[in-house]
Amino acid sequence: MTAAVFFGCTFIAFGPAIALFWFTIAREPLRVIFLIAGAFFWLVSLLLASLVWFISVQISNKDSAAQQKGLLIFGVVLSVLLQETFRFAYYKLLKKANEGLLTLSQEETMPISIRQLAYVSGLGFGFMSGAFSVVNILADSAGPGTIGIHGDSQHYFLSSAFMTMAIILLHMFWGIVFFDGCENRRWWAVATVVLSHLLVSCLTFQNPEYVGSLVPTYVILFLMGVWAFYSAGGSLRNLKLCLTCKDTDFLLANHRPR
Amino acid sequence: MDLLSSKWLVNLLVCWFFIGVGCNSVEKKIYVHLNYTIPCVRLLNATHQIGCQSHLSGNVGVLHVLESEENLDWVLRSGLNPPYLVILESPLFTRSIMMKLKNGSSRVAGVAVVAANANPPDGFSPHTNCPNENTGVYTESYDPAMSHCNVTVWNPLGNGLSYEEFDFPIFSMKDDNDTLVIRQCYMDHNRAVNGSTPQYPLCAMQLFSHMSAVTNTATCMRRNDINFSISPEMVCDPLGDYNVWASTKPLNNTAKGHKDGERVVVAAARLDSRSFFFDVAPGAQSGVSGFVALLAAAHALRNATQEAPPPRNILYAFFQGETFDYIGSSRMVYDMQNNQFAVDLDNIHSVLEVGQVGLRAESKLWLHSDPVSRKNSSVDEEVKKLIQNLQSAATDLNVSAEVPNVSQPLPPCSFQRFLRARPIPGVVIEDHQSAFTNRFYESMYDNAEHLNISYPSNLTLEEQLEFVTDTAMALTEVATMVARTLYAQAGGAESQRNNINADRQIVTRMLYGFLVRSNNSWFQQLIPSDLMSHLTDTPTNFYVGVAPQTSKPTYLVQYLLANLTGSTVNITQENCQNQRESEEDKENKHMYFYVWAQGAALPNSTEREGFCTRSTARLVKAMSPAFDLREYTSKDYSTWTESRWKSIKGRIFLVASHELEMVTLGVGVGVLLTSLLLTYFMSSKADILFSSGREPANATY
Amino acid sequence: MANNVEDIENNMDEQETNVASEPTQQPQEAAGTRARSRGGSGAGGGGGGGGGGDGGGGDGGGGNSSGPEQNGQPPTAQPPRVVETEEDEDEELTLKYGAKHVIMLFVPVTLCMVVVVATIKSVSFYTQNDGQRLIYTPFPEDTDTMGQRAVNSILNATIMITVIIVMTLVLVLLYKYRCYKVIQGWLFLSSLLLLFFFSYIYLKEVFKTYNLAMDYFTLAIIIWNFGVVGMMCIHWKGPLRLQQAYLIMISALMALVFIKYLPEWTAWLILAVISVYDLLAVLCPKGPLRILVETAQERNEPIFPALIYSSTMVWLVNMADTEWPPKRNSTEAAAPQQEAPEAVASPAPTTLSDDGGFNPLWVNQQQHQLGPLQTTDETRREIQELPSARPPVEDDDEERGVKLGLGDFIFYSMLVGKASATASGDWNTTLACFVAILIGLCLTLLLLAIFKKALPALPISIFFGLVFYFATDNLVQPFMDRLALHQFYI
Amino acid sequence: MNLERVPNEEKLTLCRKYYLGGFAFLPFLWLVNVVWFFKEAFMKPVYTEQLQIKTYVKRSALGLLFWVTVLTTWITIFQRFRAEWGEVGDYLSFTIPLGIP
Repeated sequence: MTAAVFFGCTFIAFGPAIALFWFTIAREPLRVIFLIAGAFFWLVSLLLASLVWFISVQISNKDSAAQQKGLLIFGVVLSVLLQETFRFAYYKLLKKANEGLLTLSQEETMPISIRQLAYVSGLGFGFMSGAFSVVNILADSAGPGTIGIHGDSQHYFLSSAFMTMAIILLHMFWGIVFFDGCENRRWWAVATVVLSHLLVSCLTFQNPEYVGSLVPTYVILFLMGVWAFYSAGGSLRNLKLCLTCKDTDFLLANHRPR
Repeated sequence: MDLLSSKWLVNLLVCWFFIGVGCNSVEKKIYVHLNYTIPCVRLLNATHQIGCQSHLSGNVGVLHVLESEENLDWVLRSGLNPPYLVILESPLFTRSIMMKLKNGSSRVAGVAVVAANANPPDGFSPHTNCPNENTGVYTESYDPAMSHCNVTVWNPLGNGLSYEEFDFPIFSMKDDNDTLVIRQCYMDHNRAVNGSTPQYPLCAMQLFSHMSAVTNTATCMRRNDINFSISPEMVCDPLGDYNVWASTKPLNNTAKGHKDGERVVVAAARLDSRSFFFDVAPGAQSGVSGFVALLAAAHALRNATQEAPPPRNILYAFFQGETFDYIGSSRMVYDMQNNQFAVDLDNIHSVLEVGQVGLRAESKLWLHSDPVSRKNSSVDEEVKKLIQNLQSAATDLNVSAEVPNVSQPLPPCSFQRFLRARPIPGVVIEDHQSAFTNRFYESMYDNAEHLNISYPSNLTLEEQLEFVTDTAMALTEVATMVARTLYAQAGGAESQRNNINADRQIVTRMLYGFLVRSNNSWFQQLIPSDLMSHLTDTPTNFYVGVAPQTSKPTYLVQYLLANLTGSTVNITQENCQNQRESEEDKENKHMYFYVWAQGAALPNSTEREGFCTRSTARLVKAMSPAFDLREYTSKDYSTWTESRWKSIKGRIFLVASHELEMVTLGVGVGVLLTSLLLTYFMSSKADILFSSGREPANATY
Repeated sequence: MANNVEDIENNMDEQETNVASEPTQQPQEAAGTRARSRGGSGAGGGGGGGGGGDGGGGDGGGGNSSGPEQNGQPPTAQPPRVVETEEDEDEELTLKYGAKHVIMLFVPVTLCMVVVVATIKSVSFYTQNDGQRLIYTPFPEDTDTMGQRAVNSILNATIMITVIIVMTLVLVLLYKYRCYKVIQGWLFLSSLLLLFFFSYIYLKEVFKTYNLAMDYFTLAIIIWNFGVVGMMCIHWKGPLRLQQAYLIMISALMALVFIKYLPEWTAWLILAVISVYDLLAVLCPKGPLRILVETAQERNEPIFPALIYSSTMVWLVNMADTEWPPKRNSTEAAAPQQEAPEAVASPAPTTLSDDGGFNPLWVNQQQHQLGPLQTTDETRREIQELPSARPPVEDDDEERGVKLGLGDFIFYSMLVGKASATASGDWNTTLACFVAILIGLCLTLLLLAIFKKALPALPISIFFGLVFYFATDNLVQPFMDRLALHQFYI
Repeated sequence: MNLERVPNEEKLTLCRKYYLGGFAFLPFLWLVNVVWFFKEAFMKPVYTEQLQIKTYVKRSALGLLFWVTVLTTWITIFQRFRAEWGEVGDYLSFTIPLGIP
């Protein structure tokens, strides 16, 4: 019966990502490739981070719990910074690639615009980080047992799923804002992305007080969403436009600009 | 566990696989694996299957600690979230409760019995009240009046629980941290406080003991055979082991069959025992008391038989698997009939069997004999002589040997299998007149405590080993009596009799070694070094095990017998281990058995100086003839087989409420659908939404 | 022509080297080079090339608007765009079609891996070692000392590789001296055994795992049907989808057998060594496979047929929908051959593109087949299904699609499967290997598009795969495990 | 191969071969035949061979149906009575489940 939990958590965690992939990525071979490339970049960043963490753990003394936890926090911060660095590297790379294409085709449109790249790569990052953080938990959620015999909260699975969803979407938005910032040389935007990423990760330090971590995360998610929406060229006018020409759920509409 | 090596290999593999699948920290947050669990496994015979069985994927049930029998109603009727996994205190592990659970098994996922630290005051025997009813001598044809324990019900306390079949797993758990965790978990989550129904999440338990064999021996042996594949998969193995035997005068073991002019007095005892659970079979009274006495007697006879050898030979036989329809004795008789044994039935002069002699009411021993065969006058003569020998041997000891009512049949004993072959004079020494004095026959309580073997708390292990208990004294007397009787039976001179005395120290050590801890300095001296791993700090388990392997008690008894009856010879280790006295010696291995015992540890050093013992102690296969004859539905031979299994384990965890699960699923589906809708809308409208940019941002073309 | 090939090789090599260092450079450079080469051909190509460009453009419009699965929608949908920006459409066409090819390989490779991983996770038979080994890996690995184990695994790997090399040579010789019959018969038998015997074992284990009863009658029907239809689809005529499904299944079965019977270290070693061998055999001037290709070329006959995963349906359909006059009549031979190359994004003149576009793939198949080929009979079979993949009278367009040797499928799935089997039940490792392999495949195909030249498909992917397996299993997994324990997110 | 590019008569022969092949205890072949030629038989504009293709497809469908029924009945019978048949059941069995009769 815990298959219910498994599917529930899977849908929560990956539902939006799957939907986005299905409708906007899957049909476009190039986007799929760039998505996977993004995932790959994220993977490399994680690899470096955990390498550093591993070494530091080896040289630290294993039995002091406090020190271990400190190292873990250090590892988290480090990996966040590395992720953003690799995001930048990826941006540079894509930029070059597209310029190369641009020089060839005589006029300025390229097969895939830098915004789409931003979106796609962001989603790629999101997919991978989401998968890595939750896939083992999902595997265990298939039961028969649930968390809590040692006194942990029994909402562990649910909260993990929601956190993962937030992370995936956030990565997407960060990707857009980040690339946009780089495009227009708005470095403060880039800085904000890094900081918000750090903030979100640090918020999760207070788990299992889920209220303390989930609520602010979703606030940030919302704000980033709006920002990404605008930086992706959306505007209230457009929103009204497409809502008037066909009305759909308004509240959700400006929640995610993809 | 050595007797199961092959099976345990499989278990290891599979367990490794299971553990390997989930050893991450989240898994640790969810599950607590139980370390010390003893299952009840499935056994099969010609017609039935007995024991327990779980589903392939284990049985999951909500924990319920049963306080009293009335409390059963919660499990079987009123409880709101079945199935339940019932935790029983051992006092509640009774037939009535178990039967109720069995009948309500739709609501019972399994049972876990918390092993008791003290034996129950009133007896408990999960065995049948007429042990080995159908394979003894008293069949309808032999004497209708005595068949099926018509005259005497030997084990009145027997409730036959061990011979029931349960379709849920039943585990026994030591009363330790595991059970503490379980109780805690139950108290925290499942306790129904003053009638209120307990709230989710509830504490649940999962037990794995899936058995491969099914229906009966014929079926499972057939399935063993028709398994032609790359990796044939065995389903069950016949029960069996090895009998241990020795003789005072060496017998040529290579020349089988009748030995002319050889008269043999057989002194028999049984080695094995069982209980409801798989590998707890202490068998103190039912097995150990008897064969320890016989071992001591053999030791007492060593010098006498060497200085003044009596005309007749004495053959000590220790039978394995007697609990399961006389596997050992029936096999030996079968071998004698078919000239597969060093002697045959014609060589047998008489039989003296030592049964349960551990608990003598006012130090009485009862000499049981078979009324039917005594109708034959010559046999009757011999029996009378034997009884007379016994009684005279008992006179100057603190033992009174008495004869029960003549019309009373024999109690369950190996001697019955000899009688089944032909009328042979013989007597069975027991400590009970009619029904067993053993209140824990074939149960897990038949342990040292049952024999009142206890040690002052302030003793070291070595001191305990040497500490002479009253039981040891009593058994020593029995042993002395047996020894003197045997000597007389063998035709030894009266004069020798009084210097035949059993050594109480030996008896003490053996009791300690078999009932308390086999890993003691004395046993370590007497066994070869490669068996050290078999010695444990726990009581020996006397469950017979499956055929090809040799179980720990068999080894121990063989080497004890070798050292107690044999003599130390001065030959090299290599020759000793090659069963010869010198390089060109070819003969002695037919007559003798050589053991290189590793000897006592030298003071303040680890290596020991070994020595070679020459004796006649040998092993002979104890597997029911039914499996050689491939008569899996045989009526007169044991057909017991033990099922194989892949994994035996248990774990406890919490289960979430159905509502929570459904909510999770609902939310998930909701999120999925919403995002699908929304994304579709967005991507279709993308060019309008993001039209401020020069080109459509990420619309599909 | 010849020296052209030469210098392609050279810079090919340096490509290979820096793939390792910064893989990420590849896509961009790839695109660049590809475009350049195309420009050159466009200049040289003249009218024919131009016409080709047109056709490609219109076709591209169709292909664009459609996923690989559904046939392109009628051209009417897109005419304006096609007309207005023809050049750049054309430009991105090459890119997009390259991409499409990559995707069309991603899907089957992913499917194969999914099948293998699912089996590994559910059927314990393929993970528990019951002491059985292939005769090619005679040395046991359950030794007490690490060193001994290492030595044994090295020995095993050497044996296997030598066997592989020998068999490769045999194959080349057979081909050189035109013993087609031998090869054919060999192939037939091998595919027979693969389809019947392995599926038999697989079924047995599945039923055992789920503790189901199955009778011989039903079993016979199932196996018989599966096997015979498989033979028909592979060796004769059958629906393309079905054929593809069969090829995927075969490689999955093969990979499972390897996973079960190769000891752990040996498996990793073999993966590493085989990709190196792959590299050499294809790229060395005297590499056996290279010789094979060249003989085939100078004989000017389709290279020694291989068991290949072919994804060409889409192209044919697109053409069919764009309704070219020459389509239906019997003289189509010329026309489609002209058009097809563009569609396949190998813009050079037809003949060239034949060499460049397709041989590489065959070659890949080649030596991947060769890889497993000798290792076990079964492998041999599947290795050389090759001929069957292209039915005798099959139209040339069938060859225009992207094709990947089953050997690649097998070794990719083997890596991922081994990862999921040995990585202490950790899914992250499996994921990491999966992504790494896909990226490697991407790079390979991009390189392929740059140098119209036979490229080995194993080295990059397997290299990434191995790196990420060990890294994830030893470094990332504990890290992520700790994070999951404290519920930290990064 | 794909049917678009095959001339009609070849389609017909192919369909016939598949249909005939099905008689060698190959219901799966019939299934393939039905699925593969369904469009040819019922969707495409009429052409000369279509009629025969139709009949072959229909017959294949019938054969398939027959096989499905036979197999399902047999399997249900076997699963139901396997235990009762005892020895025979075991010898008929390719895999015997463990722990259940």
